Amino acid sequence: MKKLVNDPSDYVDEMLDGMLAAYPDRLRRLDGTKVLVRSDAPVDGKVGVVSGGGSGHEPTHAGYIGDGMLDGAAAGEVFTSPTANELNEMVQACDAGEGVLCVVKNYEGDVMNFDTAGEMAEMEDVEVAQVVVDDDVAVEDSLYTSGRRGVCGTILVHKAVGAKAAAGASLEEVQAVGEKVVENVGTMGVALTSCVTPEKGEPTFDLGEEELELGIGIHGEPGTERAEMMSADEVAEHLTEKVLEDLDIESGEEVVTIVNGMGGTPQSELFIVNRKVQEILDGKGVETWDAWVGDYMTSLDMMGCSVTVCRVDDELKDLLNADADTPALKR
Amino acid sequence: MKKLVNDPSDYVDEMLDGMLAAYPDRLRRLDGTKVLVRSDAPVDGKVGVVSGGGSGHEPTHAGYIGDGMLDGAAAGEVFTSPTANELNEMVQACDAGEGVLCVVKNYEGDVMNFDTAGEMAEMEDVEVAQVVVDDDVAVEDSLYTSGRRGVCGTILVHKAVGAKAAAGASLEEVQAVGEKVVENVGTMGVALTSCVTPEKGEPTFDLGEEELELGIGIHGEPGTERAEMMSADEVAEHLTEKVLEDLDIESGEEVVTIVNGMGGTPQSELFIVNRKVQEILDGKGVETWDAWVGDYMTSLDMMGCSVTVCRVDDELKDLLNADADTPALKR
Amino acid sequence: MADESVQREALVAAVENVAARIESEKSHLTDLDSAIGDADHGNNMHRGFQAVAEKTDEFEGMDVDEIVKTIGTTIIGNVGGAAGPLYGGSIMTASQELEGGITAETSVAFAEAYLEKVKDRGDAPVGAKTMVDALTPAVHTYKKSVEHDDLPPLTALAKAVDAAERGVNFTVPLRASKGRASFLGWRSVGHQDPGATSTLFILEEILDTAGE
Amino acid sequence: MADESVQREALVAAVENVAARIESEKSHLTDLDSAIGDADHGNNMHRGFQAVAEKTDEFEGMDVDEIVKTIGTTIIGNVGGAAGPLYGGSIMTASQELEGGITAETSVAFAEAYLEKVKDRGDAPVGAKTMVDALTPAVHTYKKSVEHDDLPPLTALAKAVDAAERGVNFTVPLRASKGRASFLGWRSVGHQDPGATSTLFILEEILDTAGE
Ligand SMILES: Nc1ncnc2c1ncn2[C@@H]1O[C@H](COP(=O)(O)OP(=O)(O)O)[C@@H](O)[C@H]1O
Ligand SMILES: Nc1ncnc2c1ncn2[C@@H]1O[C@H](COP(=O)(O)OP(=O)(O)O)[C@@H](O)[C@H]1O
Ligand SMILES: [Mg+2]
Ligand SMILES: [Mg+2]
Ligand SMILES: [Mg+2]
Ligand SMILES: [Mg+2]
Repeated sequence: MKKLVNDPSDYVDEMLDGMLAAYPDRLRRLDGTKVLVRSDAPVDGKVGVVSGGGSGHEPTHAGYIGDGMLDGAAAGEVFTSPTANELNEMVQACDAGEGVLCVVKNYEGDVMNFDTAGEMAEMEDVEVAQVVVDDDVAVEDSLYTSGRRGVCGTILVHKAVGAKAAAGASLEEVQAVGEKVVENVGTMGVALTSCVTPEKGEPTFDLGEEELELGIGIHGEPGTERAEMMSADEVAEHLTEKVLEDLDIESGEEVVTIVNGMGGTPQSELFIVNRKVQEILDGKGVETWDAWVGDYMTSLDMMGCSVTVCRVDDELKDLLNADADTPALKR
Repeated sequence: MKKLVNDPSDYVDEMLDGMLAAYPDRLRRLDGTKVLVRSDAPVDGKVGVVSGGGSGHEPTHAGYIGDGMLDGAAAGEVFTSPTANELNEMVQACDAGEGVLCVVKNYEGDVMNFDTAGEMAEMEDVEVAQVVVDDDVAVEDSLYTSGRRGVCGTILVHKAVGAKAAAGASLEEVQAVGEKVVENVGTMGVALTSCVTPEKGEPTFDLGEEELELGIGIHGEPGTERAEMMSADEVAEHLTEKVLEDLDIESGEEVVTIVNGMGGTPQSELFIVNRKVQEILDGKGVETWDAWVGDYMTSLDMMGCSVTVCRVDDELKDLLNADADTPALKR
Repeated sequence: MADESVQREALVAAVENVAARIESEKSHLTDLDSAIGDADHGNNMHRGFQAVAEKTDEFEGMDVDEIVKTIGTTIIGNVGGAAGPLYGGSIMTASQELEGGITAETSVAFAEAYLEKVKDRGDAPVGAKTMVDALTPAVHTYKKSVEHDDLPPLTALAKAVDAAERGVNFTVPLRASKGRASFLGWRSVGHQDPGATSTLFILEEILDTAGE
Repeated sequence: MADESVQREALVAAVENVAARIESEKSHLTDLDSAIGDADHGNNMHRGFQAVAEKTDEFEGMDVDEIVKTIGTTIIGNVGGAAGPLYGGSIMTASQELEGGITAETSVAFAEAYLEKVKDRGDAPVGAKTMVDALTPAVHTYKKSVEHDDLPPLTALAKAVDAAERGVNFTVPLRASKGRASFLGWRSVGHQDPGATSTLFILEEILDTAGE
């Protein structure tokens, strides 16, 4: 296993300690948990905004803690939702009396644990609301699935709801903004290699030299389809067309795009993909208001990328542009 | 070859187009070159600060173009210094009459091409100065080598000289600050895998499942020593001790550290390494004034990391903390 | 009906046996989850039952239902993922049925309540390729054997284990419609569900312990 | 001495032959550079000589020294890395010696100036495991053969090629003290220097062209 790791069962714990060592003034760890919060949480007079989920998606989640984004982030084991107990502790630590919004990615584990945590927190008189993100257009939302997965679009939700909360909005208003993003965002991903989890130490799936997986999530699970290796342009086309079609984006509309790296792919390749994504949008008369390129929501060391498109209006533009000061994202 | 790439010979060209598509307001490409400059270059009344070198180190170099850092960056082919002609065009485009500082990494190709470019630019009456960065402590600076390599410490030089120039200092003063960083910075790196260049399409060197390379540079070249796979803590110890010894850092001194990813290593592992680096410094009574963790100077998709330590005084602290607004680094 | 301290000892033995079994099947379960999920089910279950096994000292002096509840909350507090709330939450809720100790009657009530809660939490029907597919035939068989056929609980449990095994096999040819495997669409067909498998392992160990 | 247009044609032929040779040796050179450098020497040389080959149309009507100078500047403008300034800059500077055309005498002067410039730019002594190790014996042998032994240039060139080959072989057992290979320390011993190798290939093609 080619990893900078000690005992694999200490992976998340040591990662969090390393983050704290890097940002001692910004972050604080709740005793005995894998929850990080802003060092000044709860922030007086502000709705709390929290997120969380399995680890392995860095900088998600804790990298987005800070002014204008998250107040807290709970880290589960690699690719495993945090427990309801820890989520509950996080919610309580981030409540300043204005309530707490939980940004949840649509996985049954995450949803069930956040649900339970919400019930626990409400018993302690904390007002809790949820936004469930399900932006992955690869999976059909039908009777035959547990719905769509929450993937890279979650970052835009973090940014928008964080900015809304920072502006002093109510819990209901913050939640509404999150839902607006969810309604307007779509993502599709591709893997060129599987990832290796520290506990397993081997690739989650095998992929031949000349193959790739389309429609992957962010947990090293196989995708919806295996295909022959494609060029960067073909990949960009495949992902972008599928997302645009799903969102029904039309000429003249404004969007923000993310070309997101899965962890093992160098930035240079993401820019090569971004070039084509923007060419496609241009060709359709869709206007890119802002283009993000980088590792925002990863799958450990997986090679590959995802393309996210989100329709924006003036409110979302203001919120996405608003000040943010976190380890992984500054505006 | 597991890469998001079209024709490998278009790699750098398409990467630059993708960057421009992401930052159309910030960046501008000099016609017919692989040089990117600030869209408002040359900046009136300010010493120009430029850098450049082979591609494959993203976000270095163009990712650091912007307020408070670089005015221009020349991209060579992958791992190949840009030509003197293009470096000369960059220097001229970034000169507002106050002169231009070139930040050069110590490789014979880079040095020779920057030298020639400097001569060309001076013939056009541009005042040119250089800072040559050679922070890699793995290589002995002796008769038996062409000196030490310039690696991740270069980013601190970019930041410090960029801030100094933004503050209105003269070319000589800007250069002096660069040299101060160079005198106080050291770096040592390790590779867990080789990288794959798009043109070659295969690993530059072979490394067994249970091996790593110590003392690597950033061009996929083999390191100074091959060793058995180590734990994250052992790697951190090995790298940090070597750098501290070389710099002769003592208890009570203040430093900034960088745990830099080589491109293929996920952030979580960098934080695990950072944890140990800070533990070691703590144990020695060295005070970490600031700890950077991330992909700053990469080798395409190589797995591995480097540890940089730089002694700081009040001047350097101010400069490293000063505002910067670039795609890859904001302060 | 055995007295409380015998039941307590049996519970401790069951916990230890289940924990040991999960430990030895850890990578097997994770491999099953690699194929159609995210390669963590073995680790999740292992983490949970290790935590439970470490708590057995505290069981001394607790009532049986309290012990079972503690097992549930310990799983909730240590597992996470889908397995945490499904196993832990359902054990916790169903533990109420064991007030006054384990009898043939309360064990059936526990089993029914447990199944009910899993379905309630996870919203998975039979045939969605989840642990429900192992659990449902096991619980049905257990109830029928005890209540209608008047079989002794141990015999009924053996039949339930057999039923669970058929359930596990039944998951193989199905397309998943719940859980992570559902994201794979038709590609999930041909793979065995990890959660159904761990359910079977647990039942097997309970049977073994009860037989001793 | 042949007239200008014959020399021009010979230069074009040489350029084409060198470009073709470099193309066919591209991955060989890159492989050599993989072992002790950064795996780009083949691509660098290829990019440079492709660019030169595409310029041959412009040679029509140029003097020989101008043509050679253009070859040098084209390499400078297209190669980058260490090879760009070393090959390109030295060809450019040495081209001055060819004013008035290529004769036995001017070719020796060119060779000497070229070697001088490479050593000047790169600061590498003989034995540093660089192109200098192929170049030095080749230039020494050529000069001695022409000036002292009065051999015809073609024979002298053949001897020079032979000398260059020994130089290439000589680089194998050396520890590098210049160029990227020097970063490897003792690990560079046992590997052949890419730049010395490309120098040999170029000389071989010049010899072949001159022989025709
Ligand atoms: N909605 C659901 N209802 C019932 N069981 C489910 C549901 N979702 C998942 N499961 C079960 O959980 C198992 C996976 O557990 P685990 O891998 O520990 O969690 P996660 O899926 O969060 O990684 C599946 O094999 C399946 O049996
Ligand atoms: N200082 C030097 N003097 C002479 N030749 C050198 C020097 N440095 C490098 N070389 C030659 O250049 C070759 C490498 O060229 P190339 O790979 O194209 O450039 P780079 O080293 O910049 O990647 C080496 O094999 C060596 O022969
Ligand atoms: Mg999981
Ligand atoms: Mg090179
Ligand atoms: Mg799982
Ligand atoms: Mg090279």
